[in-house]
Amino acid sequence: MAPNNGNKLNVPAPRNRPGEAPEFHNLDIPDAGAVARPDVMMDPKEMFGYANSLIRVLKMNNKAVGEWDPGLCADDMRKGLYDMMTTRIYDDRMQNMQRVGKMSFYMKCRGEEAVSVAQAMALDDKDMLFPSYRQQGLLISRGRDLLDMMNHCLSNSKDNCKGRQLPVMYSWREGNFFSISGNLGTQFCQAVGWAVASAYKGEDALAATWIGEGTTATSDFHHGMTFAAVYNAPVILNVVNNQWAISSFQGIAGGEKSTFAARGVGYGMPGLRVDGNDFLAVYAVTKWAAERARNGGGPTMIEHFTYRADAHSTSDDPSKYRPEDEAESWPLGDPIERLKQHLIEIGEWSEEKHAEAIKEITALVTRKYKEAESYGTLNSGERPEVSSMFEDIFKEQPEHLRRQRQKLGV
Amino acid sequence: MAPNNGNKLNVPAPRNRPGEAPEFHNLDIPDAGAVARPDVMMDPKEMFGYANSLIRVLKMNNKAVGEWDPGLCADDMRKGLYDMMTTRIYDDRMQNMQRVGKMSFYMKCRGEEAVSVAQAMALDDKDMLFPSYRQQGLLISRGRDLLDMMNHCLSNSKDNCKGRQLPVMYSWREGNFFSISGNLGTQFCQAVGWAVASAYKGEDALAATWIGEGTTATSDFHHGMTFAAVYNAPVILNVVNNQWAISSFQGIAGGEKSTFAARGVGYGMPGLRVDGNDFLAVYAVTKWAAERARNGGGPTMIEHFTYRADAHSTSDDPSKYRPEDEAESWPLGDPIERLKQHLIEIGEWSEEKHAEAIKEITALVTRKYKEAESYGTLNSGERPEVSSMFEDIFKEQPEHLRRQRQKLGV
Amino acid sequence: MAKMNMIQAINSAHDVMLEKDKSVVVFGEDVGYFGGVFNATEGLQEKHGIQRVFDTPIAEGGIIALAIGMGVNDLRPVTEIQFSDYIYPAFDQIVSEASRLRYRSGGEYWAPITIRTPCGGGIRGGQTHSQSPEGIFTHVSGIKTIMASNPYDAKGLLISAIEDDDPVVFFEPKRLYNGPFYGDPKQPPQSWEKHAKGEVPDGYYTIPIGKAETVRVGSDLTIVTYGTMVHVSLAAAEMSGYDVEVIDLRTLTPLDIDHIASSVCRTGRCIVVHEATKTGGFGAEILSQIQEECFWKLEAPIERVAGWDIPYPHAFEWEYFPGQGRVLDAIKNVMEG
Amino acid sequence: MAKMNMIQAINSAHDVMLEKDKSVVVFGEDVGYFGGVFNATEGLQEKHGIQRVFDTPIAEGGIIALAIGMGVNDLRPVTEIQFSDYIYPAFDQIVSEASRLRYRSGGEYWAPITIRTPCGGGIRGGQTHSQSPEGIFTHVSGIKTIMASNPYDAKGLLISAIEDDDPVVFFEPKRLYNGPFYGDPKQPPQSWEKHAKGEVPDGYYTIPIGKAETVRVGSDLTIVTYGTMVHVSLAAAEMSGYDVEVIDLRTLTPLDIDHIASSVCRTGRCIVVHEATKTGGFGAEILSQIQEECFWKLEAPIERVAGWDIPYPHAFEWEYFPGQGRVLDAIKNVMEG
Ligand SMILES: Cc1ncc(C[n+]2csc(CCOP(=O)(O)OP(=O)(O)O)c2C)c(N)n1
Ligand SMILES: Cc1ncc(C[n+]2csc(CCOP(=O)(O)OP(=O)(O)O)c2C)c(N)n1
Ligand SMILES: [Mg+2]
Ligand SMILES: [Mg+2]
Repeated sequence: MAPNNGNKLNVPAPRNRPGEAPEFHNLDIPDAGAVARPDVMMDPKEMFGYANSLIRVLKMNNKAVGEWDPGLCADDMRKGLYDMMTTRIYDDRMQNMQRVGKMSFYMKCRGEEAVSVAQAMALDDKDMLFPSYRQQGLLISRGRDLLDMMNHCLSNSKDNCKGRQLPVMYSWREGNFFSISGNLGTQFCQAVGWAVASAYKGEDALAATWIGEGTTATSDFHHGMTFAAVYNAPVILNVVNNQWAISSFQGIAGGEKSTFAARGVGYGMPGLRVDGNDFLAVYAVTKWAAERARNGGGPTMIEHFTYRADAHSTSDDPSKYRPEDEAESWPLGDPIERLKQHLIEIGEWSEEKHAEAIKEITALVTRKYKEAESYGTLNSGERPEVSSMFEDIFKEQPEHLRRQRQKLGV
Repeated sequence: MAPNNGNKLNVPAPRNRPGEAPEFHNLDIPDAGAVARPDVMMDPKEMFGYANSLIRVLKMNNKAVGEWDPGLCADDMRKGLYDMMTTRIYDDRMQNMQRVGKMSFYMKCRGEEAVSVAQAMALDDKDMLFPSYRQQGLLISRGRDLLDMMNHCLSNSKDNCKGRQLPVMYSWREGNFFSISGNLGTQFCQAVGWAVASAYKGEDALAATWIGEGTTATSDFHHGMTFAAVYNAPVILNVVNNQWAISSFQGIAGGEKSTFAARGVGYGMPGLRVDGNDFLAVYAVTKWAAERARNGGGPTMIEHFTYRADAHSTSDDPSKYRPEDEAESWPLGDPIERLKQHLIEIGEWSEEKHAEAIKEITALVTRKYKEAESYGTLNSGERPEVSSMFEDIFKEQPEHLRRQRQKLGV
Repeated sequence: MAKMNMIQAINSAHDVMLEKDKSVVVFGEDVGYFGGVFNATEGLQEKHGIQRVFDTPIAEGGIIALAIGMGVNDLRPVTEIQFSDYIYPAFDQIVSEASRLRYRSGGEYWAPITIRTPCGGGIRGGQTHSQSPEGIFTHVSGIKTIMASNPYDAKGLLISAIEDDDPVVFFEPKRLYNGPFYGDPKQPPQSWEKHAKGEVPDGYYTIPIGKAETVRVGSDLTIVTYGTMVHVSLAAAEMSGYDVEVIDLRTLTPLDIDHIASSVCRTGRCIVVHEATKTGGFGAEILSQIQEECFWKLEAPIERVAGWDIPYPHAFEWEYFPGQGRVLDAIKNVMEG
Repeated sequence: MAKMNMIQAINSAHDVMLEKDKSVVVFGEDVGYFGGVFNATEGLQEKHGIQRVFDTPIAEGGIIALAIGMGVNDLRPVTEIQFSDYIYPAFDQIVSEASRLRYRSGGEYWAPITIRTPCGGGIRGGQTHSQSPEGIFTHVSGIKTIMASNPYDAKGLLISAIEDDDPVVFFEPKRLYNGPFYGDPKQPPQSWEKHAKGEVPDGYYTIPIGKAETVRVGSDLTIVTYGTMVHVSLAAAEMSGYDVEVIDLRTLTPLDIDHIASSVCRTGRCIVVHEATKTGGFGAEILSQIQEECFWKLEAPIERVAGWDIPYPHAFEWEYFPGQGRVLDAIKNVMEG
């Protein structure tokens, strides 16, 4: 054996760091419409190619093309656009309110709105959602009152999580939206459990779950994939590849060696890779996966190829670890802008209507926020009852917690 | 959406259970020599096919064929045969000794001898081994004294593990053989860490690790695969698919949905699938993977397709969960028998020599066992010093353990 | 009423609940066709079907995550972790998820799951088949922890656990599966046949979670213990010549401190006994609460008898195990100073 | 000598050891280019290279497994678990592997690894960024557990931990990173500038593992505590009007019981204070050992002041946190009965 010169420690690093120009020309992006739509019951062994391609519907000339075009009516697309806009305006407002100290923390999903909004629309209301912290669009698309969302973020007297959770860790049982965990990934295999129970009961509902590409390294990802494959669970396993995990680029999660969608094929399930900033494409692959699951075809893994256009959260500053203008350089554009232009292109929307909608949504968000504030914020006004912090440890309060509560005098 | 009739809970079950005839005609087994040998630096994306095929060298007519034939000299093959035979005879003896109460527990590797023996031979002595409990052939091939192995299994006064471990949980620092854990899978990502350190130091040594197909479901498997891919670690990640995990067939680990080798491709590393009962094929794929790693090509995952021909351990009875004659029906035969016939075929071995070798090994094992027993067994004779049980918790014994030892009066 | 050993009693608890409630499902490694490595689920797949009693991949974290998700979808999962030494890969799902789901969601979701797991030594299992990790779970709010010491309690408590809407970790001292164990490995193995607690109703009954039981009444000294050590303590009490009271906790958390305190305040002396390693074990919590409640009544320091602070060594099992001798020594110490 | 806050001191410990020993490598989530979410490793990658200070995938179990393997191959890995709330996925690798490797291999292999992890509340982190899980690790044989309460100790202990050939879990109370915290969130934030322990040598020095420190001498009562609660206890001691002795454990296990016992045997009264939830916390072990060692000298029951047995609730952080008031109440109780 020749003396080793190949063997040295490789630590992946992104192409560009602050002060450098962003470069995305290494990305291999097929044209919209280039990828065929397979039969929903296709054998995953035949589907390795899908994991290494990118499903796209909206061309850069704003036309919808190819087999994956879901053929949505204009009303549905307008609802999608409106919900994405609401998500973004809501996010901006909440982030501002965090900046002025009304809440402790906030996380935006700018640039990723299509993932949650299009998927919520492609699923049935009875389908159970196990999201991470960056899918607020699911709530908005399913019609949760913004007031309730704000009450939670403010940890105020009307917070349905009773002031126990960090902002954005929503829970909404009525809307079949699972309680968000601060621990990354833990919901992934829980979603599979929910889906297995649905199958056990012979019900038609499926589960969908979301994690970030960074979170694919957790054990929960592997357990979710394994258990879903073994029990052929009716579940959609979404990986939102927004290129970043706080300060770590996707290569640190293994993204330089293969696509995340390819993981799916390794477990024997379809791994679809989709342009996550293309509302129509996300909608279409979700429909495909849901139909497959409901027909007994089991799980599908979807990689949403997108970009986290803002900071990770209010606790970090991305200009410390990536080129300042990387977000604007993202070659797949902005999901809201792209759907808007498509609707304009087909004569179903206009700049005026868009400006009008922004105004309307902004007014709504402002009104809701005012009302929410009247129920308290983290630092002033009403909070949930202090004594409630000793509740819900168990269904019934045990004696030692009653005594601890008494000791605190509440 | 049509009413759901596809969606029901699928729990995989093996084709045959006790009382039924074993059926293996569903296995899709390519001919020996049918699979091409790719360049060692081939892009894993191009290698999905290897994960779904089966690399074989020894034809059923006992000839070695195809590009994967490693061209071993007869001496090497005879060493391999001899070591596999030693492994089997050693196993049989130890199991018998367990049956008569000389030790608490034993685990054989019958049918899987080629995996460990051929791999040990294909690796360099400086390469570090992180095995599971079913690769005793590694020790034998690397020349560990059977006496030391037995001393450990008997937990006697010369047990280098000082009576702390269950039998078969060997450790052999001198032989670059890591301490075996009773916890499944935990060594998988540790091996990656060792390999990363080797690369960090710019050294030439690589790591190799083994787990069962059942253990691929553990989080450690996923971590090992992910970290190996990310840091391009010089490591060989072996999955020994012996079809069973105690009473659970490989479908419970996901084997019905894809091969285990396919997992590798999902992480962006080569996933080679090899006939684990074919000594020459196992040797050849290991050489390929080692060469790749030493050239800076990073990790390779190897699925060894084999069959656990005996019970899981002395604690279970396989006739309770699988057809009694399944082992004999395994279509890929027995690794010892196949290498023996090949050597005979090429005129380098004979039935007489084989019988002679069995006699010789049996005598050696008997002699070694007699000596080992003279140093004590679990239930009689010498043991390690009782006070030693308070040592090695830390490098230096802390005060509280000194006091506990005194309390016990030792 | 039937004679049952502890495995049969546990098996029967499953069977009764599978019969009674279609939402009960049972799974874990090798629990399906094979019936579990200790036979706790033997025959249940055949009787109740493969969809209700089934094998899982070897991924303890996945097993518990699956259970949580199924629980959220209205089932009542009963899981087996093959050895409690292997519960650590599931630790995050138990501690971060099951235990806090009801809390974090403001009561919207919860995890009505049961996690059965054989624990303890005395079967030559070495350092990875002998542990008693209950102390780690007793520190976690939102989990109930149980350890039964006999067939009757095991069945009644397991049914309660399955019906409980909160997560329960249910420890089974495997040394007791086939018979009571009084701490002397040289004695011939005992069976549950002749033991009063080997008398087990065939059908449904429950034992309330959170209630300790006084299994021997005495006035000199109170031994607080659970699991295998109940029997060892009883044997030592018998041999000691003192009038020793023995309390079997049965439920560790929530702890029945009132029951314990009223005994210790009466006897004025106390020993806490468990098999788990001493430092940071649940014995420390029991001792602390007794000290807090009964300080002015104590006539001697409370002692702890526990496993040494080392892994369970294969060849020195009986030097590790806190046997009758060590309990006896402690009784003498506490009585005679 | 320089003025350093706790982050700078920890950063400096890394820097010194990276400089001194080529076998030291530092890794964890976001610790590389970014320098860690609390900046503990800021600038180290630039200075020492990407092969020595690097980012990892988000898999705490993988991080520790990697460290163990590297340690076996003669390196000295220093890892960061971003929040101690996220240490549970690594629990199996820590408890089943790192802690028992030396033992199970008869001394052939060991895991010379350091696991740093920010812990504790008081920064509005809610239930998943505020936990103090040290009590779980103190029950595990084969791990050393440390929690420093100031910059000087943090640097000296971290260097000792890195040089130690056994696995060390090194807890950093994040509330103390920027300054001492006396338990009253309404007071303006303090800095380490004016604190004696903010004076930190630039170079190499060590503080021995396993040694407690008396940080306030007194004769009426002993408070045994660690981490953030050292400062809260000092403030309460000051306000109490009693002559209170305060001991900062610094190392939790192995516990410096002789140091503690000699104090409590002298004062006759004791309070154990920690931020972690009470039941099964490390306070129970401390209390138990003191009771065992000092029983005949105790003039009042030992009290525990600790977090309530609930997750750390976001909106009720200060009702949860065991502040000065609760320590004061306990002092009064113990002194006045
Ligand atoms: C188990 C665990 N480890 C670490 C963290 C800290 N953390 C929070 S978010 C995050 C990055 C997640 O990145 P990714 O999965 O890509 O999701 P994204 O934020 O991009 O949506 C990390 C490391 C955590 N919350 N849980
Ligand atoms: C973490 C963990 N879970 C469960 C077990 C119990 N156990 C020991 S061997 C085994 C089956 C392993 O099967 P496989 O990985 O296929 O390896 P094989 O025995 O076939 O070589 C199980 C479940 C264990 N040792 N560790
Ligand atoms: Mg991301
Ligand atoms: Mg197997």
